[in-house]
Amino acid sequence: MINKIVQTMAEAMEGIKDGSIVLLGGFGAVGQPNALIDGLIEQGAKNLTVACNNAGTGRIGLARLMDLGRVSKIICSFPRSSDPVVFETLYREGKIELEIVPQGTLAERMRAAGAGVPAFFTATGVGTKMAVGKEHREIDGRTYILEKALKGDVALVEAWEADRWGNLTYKQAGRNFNPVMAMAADCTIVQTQHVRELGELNPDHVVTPGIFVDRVLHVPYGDPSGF
Amino acid sequence: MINKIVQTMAEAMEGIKDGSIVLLGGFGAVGQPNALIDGLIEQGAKNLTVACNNAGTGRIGLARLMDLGRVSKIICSFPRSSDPVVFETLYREGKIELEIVPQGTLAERMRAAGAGVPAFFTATGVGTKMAVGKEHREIDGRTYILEKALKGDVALVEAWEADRWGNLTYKQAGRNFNPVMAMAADCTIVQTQHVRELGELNPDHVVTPGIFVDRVLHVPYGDPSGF
Amino acid sequence: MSATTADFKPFTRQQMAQRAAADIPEGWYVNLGIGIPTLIADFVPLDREVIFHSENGVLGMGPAPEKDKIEPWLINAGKQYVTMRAGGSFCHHADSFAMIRGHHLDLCVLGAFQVADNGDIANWATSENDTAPAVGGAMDLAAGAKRLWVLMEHTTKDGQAKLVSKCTYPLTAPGAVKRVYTNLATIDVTPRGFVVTSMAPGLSFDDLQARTDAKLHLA
Amino acid sequence: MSATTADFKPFTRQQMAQRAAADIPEGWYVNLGIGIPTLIADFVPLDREVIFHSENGVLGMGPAPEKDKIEPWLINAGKQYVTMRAGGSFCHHADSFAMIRGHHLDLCVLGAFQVADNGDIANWATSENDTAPAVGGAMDLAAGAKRLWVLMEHTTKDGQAKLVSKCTYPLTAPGAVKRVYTNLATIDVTPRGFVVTSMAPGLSFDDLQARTDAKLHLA
Repeated sequence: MINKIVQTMAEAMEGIKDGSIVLLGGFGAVGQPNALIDGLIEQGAKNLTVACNNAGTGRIGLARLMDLGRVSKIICSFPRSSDPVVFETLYREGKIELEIVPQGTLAERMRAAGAGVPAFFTATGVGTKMAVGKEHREIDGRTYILEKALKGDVALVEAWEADRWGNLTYKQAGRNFNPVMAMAADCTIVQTQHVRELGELNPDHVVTPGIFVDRVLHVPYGDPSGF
Repeated sequence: MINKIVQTMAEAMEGIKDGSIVLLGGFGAVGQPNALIDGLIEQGAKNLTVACNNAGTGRIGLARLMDLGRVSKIICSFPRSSDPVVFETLYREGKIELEIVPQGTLAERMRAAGAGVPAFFTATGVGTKMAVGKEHREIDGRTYILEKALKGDVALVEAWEADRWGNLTYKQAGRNFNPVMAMAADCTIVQTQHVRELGELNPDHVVTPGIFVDRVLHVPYGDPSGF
Repeated sequence: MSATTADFKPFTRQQMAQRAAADIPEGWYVNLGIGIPTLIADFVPLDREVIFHSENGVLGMGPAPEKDKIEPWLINAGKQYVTMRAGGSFCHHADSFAMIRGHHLDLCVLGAFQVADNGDIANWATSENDTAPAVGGAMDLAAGAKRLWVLMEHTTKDGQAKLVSKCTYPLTAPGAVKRVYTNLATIDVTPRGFVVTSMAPGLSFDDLQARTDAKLHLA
Repeated sequence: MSATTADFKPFTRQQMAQRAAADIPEGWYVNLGIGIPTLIADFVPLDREVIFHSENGVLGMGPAPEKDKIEPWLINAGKQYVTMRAGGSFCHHADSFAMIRGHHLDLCVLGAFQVADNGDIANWATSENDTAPAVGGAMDLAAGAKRLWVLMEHTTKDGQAKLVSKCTYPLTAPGAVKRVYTNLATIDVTPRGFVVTSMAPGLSFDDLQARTDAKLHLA
């Protein structure tokens, strides 16, 4: 019997190596896998590259992971989230590398990794600092730049419902980067608000099919506004 | 009030021009917009390029459109569907151009058009006839070829449910190429089994959001196995 | 801004938003940038159906919720709570940006630091050496939407022109802006350059030109 | 095939499928090509959970339906009616091929015209001048799945070798095949070339080599 549901955070985090590329789902506090981030803090992997829309808020979660010196590079679109004090301090001191990526390019680079596309052309960033050093090409009268796929070793994802095959649904804007990251990583680890029996999820309504999911941990934390 | 629901086939087909690139949804008989294809036959546009997984079956639908000499080129992955007599005759006589595209590349080229990606690299077809004349590139140790986006002037799509904003759901394997084609064409025309009131479709369950849809015609034809 | 040259009434932020809102026809798919552009939604009556999109996979947003009706999972790209209209839908980030980058949005309205009369926009970093500039979805929106409008003050707080002949701040996208709504005027970006289509009451064309770096034209 | 050299029993199609099925561990995501490979599903017991994928956006297929329980919208890539297991899901074609092309399938099993001992596979066209060859999803599957196995007769009906030192038919993908199940043997494709891991009862290695164009090795 396939059972991707793990019982402990230690099982969920098992084997995450130093130097991993970690994709962190969520947009703002919504759909953010807070428990898994705490699990990663506990687990101890260091020298991580983290891809996430923001660069952490306050001193908890991703900010705490950075504060502990465990993140060597962050790939994000918007490091100026509310209260990015930890990131800004580390960045000013030269203790963290930053790769700024337009938000849509960030999403598309991960989707490309998940879909077997190693590189693609895009108009986003043409004529800006983002295009410096990148291959340019005119296609049908418009100029584009080449962007490469962004593949994760690990993705940490938050779902609304999950079953033992790893099928996932999301709630409202909690979907955001989560399904894209789930398909882009070698090992996708999910925290889910609800566990459903196999067959309870309508096959037409599954958003992330289990093929993209490796481990599921039940974390019924409730309301994201508390974070 | 936005109302994409049209009352007649003539309205649904209005303005389709000679020389258009027409994307035809469906896989086998499932999710195939049969009524709209008949509407296109009636409408009269000619010199069409049709992108579809197959090249028509028997003497109805797409096969009839070809038989009437209205299709100058077909882009498909599998021209040998069951009973492809019309296509094979035309092709043997040099009366129709054929572009064979691997099925996944076909889907990805249309998805790329819908997502603003003019070209992308893929491993599919490398080392085969499909790669002849295409740009090759080694990326991270593997060889890829460059494929271009495939954009439609018109997409004909079959849905299970639709509302007046053009939001769509699909039934089971009836989804197939339909959502991909819906996002890849300038004018997406839908035939739907069921019309729902605005707000009846759960926002978490909409598969094709109305932004990708221009016109909806209610065609409650029932069971695809009759075709 | 210096107010020495004339006795005129600049538009308030609400009026700026209202003017932009009046120009949005029913049926358009529209993304409103963080800041003043967000106000535009308040001036589109619900019975004129305009479909608002947010980068985080939300299509068909309605007005802000009443305090006791907040849905904690329902935020926009500015991390504000929003509501969903009947007919709205959710999608993931790659699909949401496919809408943007695939030219499916009829309109995006952004704020800006500078707009040049060739349509260049600078709205994400105020220096080439900005230590950690935050771009978010601005470059995707500017490059991808069918039309880009800008809603911004006509000058900086210390009177520097923001409508310029050449942007000095790092670009968000070249040649993208089609129209600018400021507190002083509405200005189209055309092959001729900036074309003024309306001005704040009491403001003369010369007054407006005096507050503008690039050359202005009359419609 | 000439049967003059030995008294042996070739595997039936069912036995070929059964042998391949026995080698598929629980939990794998598997795409079965049209034809003999489809039979494999019949030999995986339902309590060994193997998740079958079909190109047309179906993940988690079960056995063929009873005649009175056909779902008209539920077909596989071979256009046959199928059933859905609890835990199955539907997706669109681009997402379905993302599973294939993004290396998420553990295994694909295809039929073939020829397999070379460097792993080249030819299974879509029998001539360079084929007028209208039909490729379907074969190239995506061959290039994208983590493992490609081939299930085919060891020789053509008129005794031509299908396991060759170089494919003469147009390739589906170079260097893709990892294992071949034929009616005569199971053969791994390794850096050394073809390595025979089992043979039909009564068949000698020399008999097998005589029916094979490429050089065979013993495990």
